[in-house]
Amino acid sequence: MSYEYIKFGKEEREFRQKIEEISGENIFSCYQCGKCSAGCMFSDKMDRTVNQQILRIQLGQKEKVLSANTHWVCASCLTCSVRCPRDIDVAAIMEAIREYTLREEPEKIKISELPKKVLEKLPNIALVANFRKKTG
Amino acid sequence: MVDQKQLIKTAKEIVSREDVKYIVGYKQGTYGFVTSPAFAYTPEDVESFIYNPLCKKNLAVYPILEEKLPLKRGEEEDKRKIGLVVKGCDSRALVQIIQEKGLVREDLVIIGIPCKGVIDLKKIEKRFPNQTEVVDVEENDNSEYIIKIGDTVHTIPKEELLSEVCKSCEFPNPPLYDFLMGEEVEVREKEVYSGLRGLDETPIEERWAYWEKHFQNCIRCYACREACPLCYCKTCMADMLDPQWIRRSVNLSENTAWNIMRAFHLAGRCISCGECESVCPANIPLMELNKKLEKDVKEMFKYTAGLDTEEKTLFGTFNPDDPNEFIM
Amino acid sequence: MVQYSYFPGCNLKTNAKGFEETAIAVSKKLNVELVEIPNWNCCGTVHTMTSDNIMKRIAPVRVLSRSKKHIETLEESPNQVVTLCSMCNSTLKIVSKEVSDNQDTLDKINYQLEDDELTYENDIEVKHFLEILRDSVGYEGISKKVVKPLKGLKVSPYYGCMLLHPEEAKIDDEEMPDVLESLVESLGAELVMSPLFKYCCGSYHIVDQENIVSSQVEKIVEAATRRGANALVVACPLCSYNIDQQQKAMAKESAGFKPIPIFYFTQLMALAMGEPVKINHFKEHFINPEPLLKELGLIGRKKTK
Amino acid sequence: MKIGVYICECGSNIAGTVDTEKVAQSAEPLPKVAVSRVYRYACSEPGQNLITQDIEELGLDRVIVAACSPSMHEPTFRALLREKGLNPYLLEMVNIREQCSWVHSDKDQATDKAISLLTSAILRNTLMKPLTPKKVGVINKALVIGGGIAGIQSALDLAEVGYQTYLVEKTPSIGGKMAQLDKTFPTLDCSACILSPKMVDVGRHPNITLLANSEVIEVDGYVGNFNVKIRKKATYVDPVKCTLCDECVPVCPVIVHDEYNADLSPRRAIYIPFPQAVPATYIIDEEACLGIDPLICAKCRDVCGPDAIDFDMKPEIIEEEFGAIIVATGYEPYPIENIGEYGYGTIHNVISGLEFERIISASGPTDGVVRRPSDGKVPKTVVFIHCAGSRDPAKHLPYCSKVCCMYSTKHALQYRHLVHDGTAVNFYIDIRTAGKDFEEFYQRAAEEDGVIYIKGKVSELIEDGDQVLVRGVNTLTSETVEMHADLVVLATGLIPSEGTRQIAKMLKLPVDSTGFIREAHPKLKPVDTVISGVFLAGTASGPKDIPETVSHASGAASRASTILAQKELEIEATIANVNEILCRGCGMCVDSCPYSAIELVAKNSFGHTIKVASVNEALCKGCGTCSATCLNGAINHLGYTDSQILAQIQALGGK
Repeated sequence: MSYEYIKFGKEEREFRQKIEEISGENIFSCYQCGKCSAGCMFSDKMDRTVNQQILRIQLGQKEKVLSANTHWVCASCLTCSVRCPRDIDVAAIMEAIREYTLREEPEKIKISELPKKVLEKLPNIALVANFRKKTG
Repeated sequence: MVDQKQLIKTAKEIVSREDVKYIVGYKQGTYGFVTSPAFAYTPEDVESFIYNPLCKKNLAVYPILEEKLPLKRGEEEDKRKIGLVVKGCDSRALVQIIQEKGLVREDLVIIGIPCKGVIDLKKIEKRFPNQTEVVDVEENDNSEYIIKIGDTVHTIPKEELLSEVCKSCEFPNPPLYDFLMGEEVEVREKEVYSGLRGLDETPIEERWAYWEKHFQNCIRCYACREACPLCYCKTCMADMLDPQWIRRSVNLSENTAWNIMRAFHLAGRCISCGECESVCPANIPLMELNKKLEKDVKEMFKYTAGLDTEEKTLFGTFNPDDPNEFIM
Repeated sequence: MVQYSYFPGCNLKTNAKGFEETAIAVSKKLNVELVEIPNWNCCGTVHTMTSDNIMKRIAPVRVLSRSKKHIETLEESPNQVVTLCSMCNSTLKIVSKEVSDNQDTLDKINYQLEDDELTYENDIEVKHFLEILRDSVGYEGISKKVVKPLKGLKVSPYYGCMLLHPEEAKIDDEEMPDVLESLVESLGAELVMSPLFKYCCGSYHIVDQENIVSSQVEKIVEAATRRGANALVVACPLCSYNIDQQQKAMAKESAGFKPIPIFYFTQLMALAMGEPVKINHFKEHFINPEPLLKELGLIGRKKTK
Repeated sequence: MKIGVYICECGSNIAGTVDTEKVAQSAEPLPKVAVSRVYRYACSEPGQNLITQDIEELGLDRVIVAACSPSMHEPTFRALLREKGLNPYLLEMVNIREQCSWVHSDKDQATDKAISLLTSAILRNTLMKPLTPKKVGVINKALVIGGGIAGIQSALDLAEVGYQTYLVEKTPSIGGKMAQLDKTFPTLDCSACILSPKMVDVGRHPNITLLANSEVIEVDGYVGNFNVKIRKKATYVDPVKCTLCDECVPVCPVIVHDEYNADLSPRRAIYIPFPQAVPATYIIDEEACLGIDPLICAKCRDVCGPDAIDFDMKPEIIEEEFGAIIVATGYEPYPIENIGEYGYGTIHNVISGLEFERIISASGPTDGVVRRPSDGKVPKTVVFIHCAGSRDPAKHLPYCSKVCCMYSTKHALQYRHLVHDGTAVNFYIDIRTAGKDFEEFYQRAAEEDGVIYIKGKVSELIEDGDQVLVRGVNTLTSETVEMHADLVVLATGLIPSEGTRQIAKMLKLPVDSTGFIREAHPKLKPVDTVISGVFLAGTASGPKDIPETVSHASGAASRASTILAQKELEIEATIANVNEILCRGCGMCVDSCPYSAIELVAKNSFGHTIKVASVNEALCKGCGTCSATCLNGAINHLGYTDSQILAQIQALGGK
C-alpha cells in the first residue's frame, strides 16, 4: 500500500487552482461517487481511475496526478461529463491535466517522429484532433 | 472444631433475653449417628446442645414452619425472636428466605458456625451398619474423623464420609449471623460442577434413560419437600386441585413432573444444603438437578442465591435484556 | 428548394468523399440544397475544453461568421449552418453556445477576426444534417423518395460520442437517441440494436495509441454482429475510418473475425433512393460493402467502374 | 354456551398456506361450537356483518376469529361483540397469519398447526368468564421532564391546548444542548435566536409552571393519576428581587469551569448560566460557593443592591398529581476520552464537537474568533474526525448518531467562513445527509467553501510539537495518509443523558441495548412508551436532530392530550388477579413486575398481620410476568387463568 503525506501548502493549492482555472470546474464539487470511472470505456487501460485523479487534485497531489496515464488514455468522448450527477465537466478536468503538462512541456507526441506512412495514411480529422490534444 | 462450651454459653445468653422466644440447635439423637433438633426455651434446655460433624440437618426450616395459631380476642401477637444455629448453607437458606420476604431479619437471632463439612449419614451408616447406640464423632486436625463406638476408636479419612455437597461447597462460612462460633474457615477454590459433566455432556437419550431410571423409583413421599428450607409455600403446587398440575398417581409421568417441577421451583433459590438428597429414601440424585440449574443460572444471569439479604431474587428481577436461551 | 449554408470540414473532401457526394445528391431529392461556404477553414476539431484559451476558439467562430455572410447571399435560407461531420457539428455548436453565453470572449475573438473584416454576432444556428432530415424534411418525406428499400440489410446504428456529447452539441437524447434508427427504418432496412451504439471508437488515439482503438472497435463490431447486424451506419468520418480500417487489420490477423461494412447514413439513403452507386466511393472503404449489397440485390450485378 | 368460529382467509395471506376449509371443519365437532365458517376478509364490513347475523340468528354468545395478530383487529371484533350486547372479553383471536401462514411454507403442516391453535383456543374459550373493565378518573395536568428544546416544545404545545403543564429542568436554565449551539444546520440559523423566543414563551405562559434547578425524585401512580415528587433546589438568589445588574459576579472570589462553554472558560460561584437564560436570574453554585455561610464569605450579598441574596433559602419538595408525563430528558455527548487512540484529554488541541461549537460561537469563550485551546492561536488546518466512537460496536457505540456528519460539515463550513485561508479536512466513513436540505448543505460546504472530505477513518492522533499528527487512510486511493493539524475536532455521537437513564429507571421504562428509552412501537407508536400515560420527546429515545426533535415533541404533546382530554379512562380487564389464600407474601411478583403494578399490603389473618400481593388494576398491563413468577400459583391472569392455559396445553399436546 502506498503512503501519502497530506499537505495543504502553497504548492498544493496552486496546482489545484491552476487545474480549476484551466478547466473552469470546481474540483470540490466532486463527491467521489465514481460514476465517471464507472462509465469510462477506457478505464481498463488507465492506471488510475478518473475519480481518483479528481480526488488527488482536491488534495493537491500534483506528482501523483501527473504521473498517471489516465488523462492521456482519455479520448474526450465526454460520457463522464454528460453523466456526472454533480454536473462537473469531468473531461474538462482531464483536458486541464493534459494542458497543465503541455504548458510546461508542449509535446506529448512529437509529430516529427511519427512515421511518414502514418501521417500519409491517416485522415486529417484524426491527426488534427490528436495534435490539438497532445501538443501545446 | 466448634467450641461446644462457647456455643452453649452464647445460646444461654440468647435464650435468656426477653425478646427471644426459643432457640433451635442440635442435640444428641436417640440412636446411632442421628442428631436431633433441640428447641430450647430456657437456659437449662440449652445444656443439651451439641455440635459435631453429624449435625447435618438444616434448621432453617423451623422458623418458617412456626405455626401461627389464631389469636384470641385481645390477645397480643407474639413478636419474640427465634434463635437458630446455622452452618454456611443453612445461613444462606435464611438469606434467601429473607429475600423472599418469608422471614424478617429482625425476627431472628442467628448463631453462625463456620462449617468444615458434615458427614453423609448414608455413608457412615453403610460403614457401620446396624449401629443403634449413640455415637460421638469428632474431626481432628488431619482431616480425619474420630469415631468412638463403645470402647473402640475408629479414625477414618474425612473424604470417605464427607457429604458430596460439602466437597464442592463454596460458602462454608455463614453469610448472615449475629454470633460466630470461632474463626471463619478458609475457603479454597473448588471444582463445583465436576459432578455435572456426565449430565451436561451425555447425549439426550442417555440422559433421559438415566433420569427415567431414578424417577421410576420415586415414591412421592415428598420428604425432599419437607426437608427443604425453601419449600415453604403455604400450598404446594403438588397439592393443588384446580388446576391439578400433578396427579396423585405414582407413575413415571407424574413422578417426572413432580421432580422437575420441584427442581424448577428451586432454580436461583437452592442453596445446596443437600437435605433433599440425603432424606430421599429412593436415593434419587436430586442435587444433580439442583446443581445443573444453579450452574445455568450462574452462567446466564450471573446470579448466586442466598448471599445478600438486600439483593433481589432471581425471579424477582425482570430485565428486557435477560438471556432467553431457556425459551425454546 | 431550401438552400442551406453547408460547412464540409476537412474529411469530406479527402477520405469521406462518398459521405459528401451522397449527402448532396439525396438532399436534392428532398428539395434541399447544401451550398458550400466559400473559403471555409478547419472547424478546430475536438473543441477545447479549457476555459482560458481564446486562440483555440477563433477558427470555429470564423467559420460561423463566414457562414453568416454566406447565408446572406443565399435565397430562401434559414439562418442555419449545416454540417455532415459529427465532430464539426460538435465543435461549432459548443463554440456558438460559449460565445452566446459569454460576450467578453466573443469580443476578444471578434477583435482577432478584425483582420479578416469579420465579426460574429451570435446570430446563426448550427445544425447537423441529421437534424435537418428529422426536423425539416421528416422521415415520411424520406421514405416517399425510397425507390429501392434496403431489404435484407441488417443495420446497427453507431452514434459514437460526438453526435450525442456534450449537452450543447447533442442532436438527440444523449442516452436513448433514435434519429439514426428512425432513418434506417424509413429506408426499409432492418434495424439491429446494439448496446454499444455510443461506445467511443478511440477517436484520435489512432495516431499514437492504436491498441486503444483496436480494442474498442473489436467490442463495438462484436456487439453488433452478435446481434445479427451485417452493417453499421455512422455519421462521423473518424468513427468510420477507425472501425473500417481496424476491422481490416483484425480480419488479417484472425481468420475467424468477420468484418462488416460501414455506411454513412447518406450512403444508405442514396442506395435506397436509387442514386448512382459510384457517388458512394465504396472503393475507398477498407471493407468493401459491394459484395454484401450485391448479395442482397441492392446494387446491380454489373460492376461500377 | 354457543361459540361461533370464523376463519379468515386474509386474501391469500392465510389461504395461500393454510387449508382454511379444513380448519373450519375441524372446529365443527368440538363442544359448544355452534357454527364454523370461512370468510375472505373477516375484518371487512361484510365479514363483520356475517358474524353479527350469526349472533342474532344462532344466538352465539362467544366468538372466535382465527385471523391475524390480535394487536391489529381485536379492538374491531370486541367492539362488534359489545355492540351486540355480548361481553367483549368472550372474544378470542387466533393468530393463524403471523404465527402460522406467514412463517410456514408446507401447506399440510401449516394447516395442522392452524387446527391445533384453533382447537386450543376453543377449549380455552369455553373456560373464559365475562370480564368488566374498570374506569379511573384523569387529572388533566401534564408533567414534562427536561427543559431542552424537546421539553420546551411539548410544554408549549400542551399549554396552548389549555392544559396546566409543569416543566421540570435539572439545571438552572431551560434551553438544553440547543442553547449551547452556535448555528444550526442546514440553514445556519443562529441557535439562540430561534430558541430564545420559545424559552421566553415558556417563562411567560400562564399555563406553564417552570421548575428550573429541580429534579423529579419519585413517580407513583398510573395513567391519568401520577403522583410525582419534585425537589426544587435552592438558588440562594431571589429571582423576583434580582435585577440582573451583575454587581455580584466580579466580587465573587470563587472561579470554576463554565459548563455552558463546555468548561472552556471560567465563571464565578454566583452566575447567570447564559445571557438568555430562563428563568433569568443569578444563582449561587452550591458546591463551588465558599459554604453559603455569611461568616465565611458574603461578598455577593454585601454588594447586592436589591438585597436578593438569601443564604437561608432551602430546597423544597413539591408534590403534584399529573395525568400524563412527557420524558424529554435528552442526550449527552459520548465521552470521547474513552477513545484512547485519539488522545482526548491528553492532547490539548484535540477537542470535542461541542467544545468547537462554543469556540466558534460569538457568545463563546473566544468571542467568536477561532482559537485553539493550547496557545490561543488561530488554527490554520483543522481536521474533523467523523464517527469518533460511533458505528463501532467493538469498543464504543454501535449506532449512527445521525447528526454528526451534518454538524461536522457545519463546523468545517463555519470555520472556513471565519478563517478564510484555513484548511478544513473531514475524515469520514460515509456522509449521511438524510434530512431536508442536508445534502445541499453538504454539497455547499464542499463546493462553495472548499471543505475537503477524505473517505477513511483516522486511526491515531499523535502530539507533534504544537501540532497534531493525524494518521489516517484515504480508502479511495488506497493510501495511508498522514497530515499535521493545528486542531482536531472529534465528532462525538450521542448517548442517553444521565437524566434519561435516571428517569428510565425511576419510571421503569425499558431501554434498548444502547440505553435510550424504547418506544412502544418503533414505527406506529414512536412517542409512546410501554407505560400508559408516559410519552417520549426528543433524544431520550435516540439521536435526533432539531427538526426531528421538535416534531417528536409536538407528537408527544399531542399523544399526551389524548389522555388529558378524557374524563375517565377504561382499563384493560385482562389483568393479574391475586388469590390471597395461596399468596405467601414473598413479593417476587412485586420485584418482577415491569410496570410496578403490584405491592405487598398488610392484612389481618386471624389476628396475625400477614402480607399479600395486591394488583393496581390501573397500572397492570396484563403481561403475565407475575403469574409466571409466582411459585405458589397465587396469581392468575384474568382471561388467561391457569385452567384455561392448561386446557390449551392439553389441546396442543393431545395431537
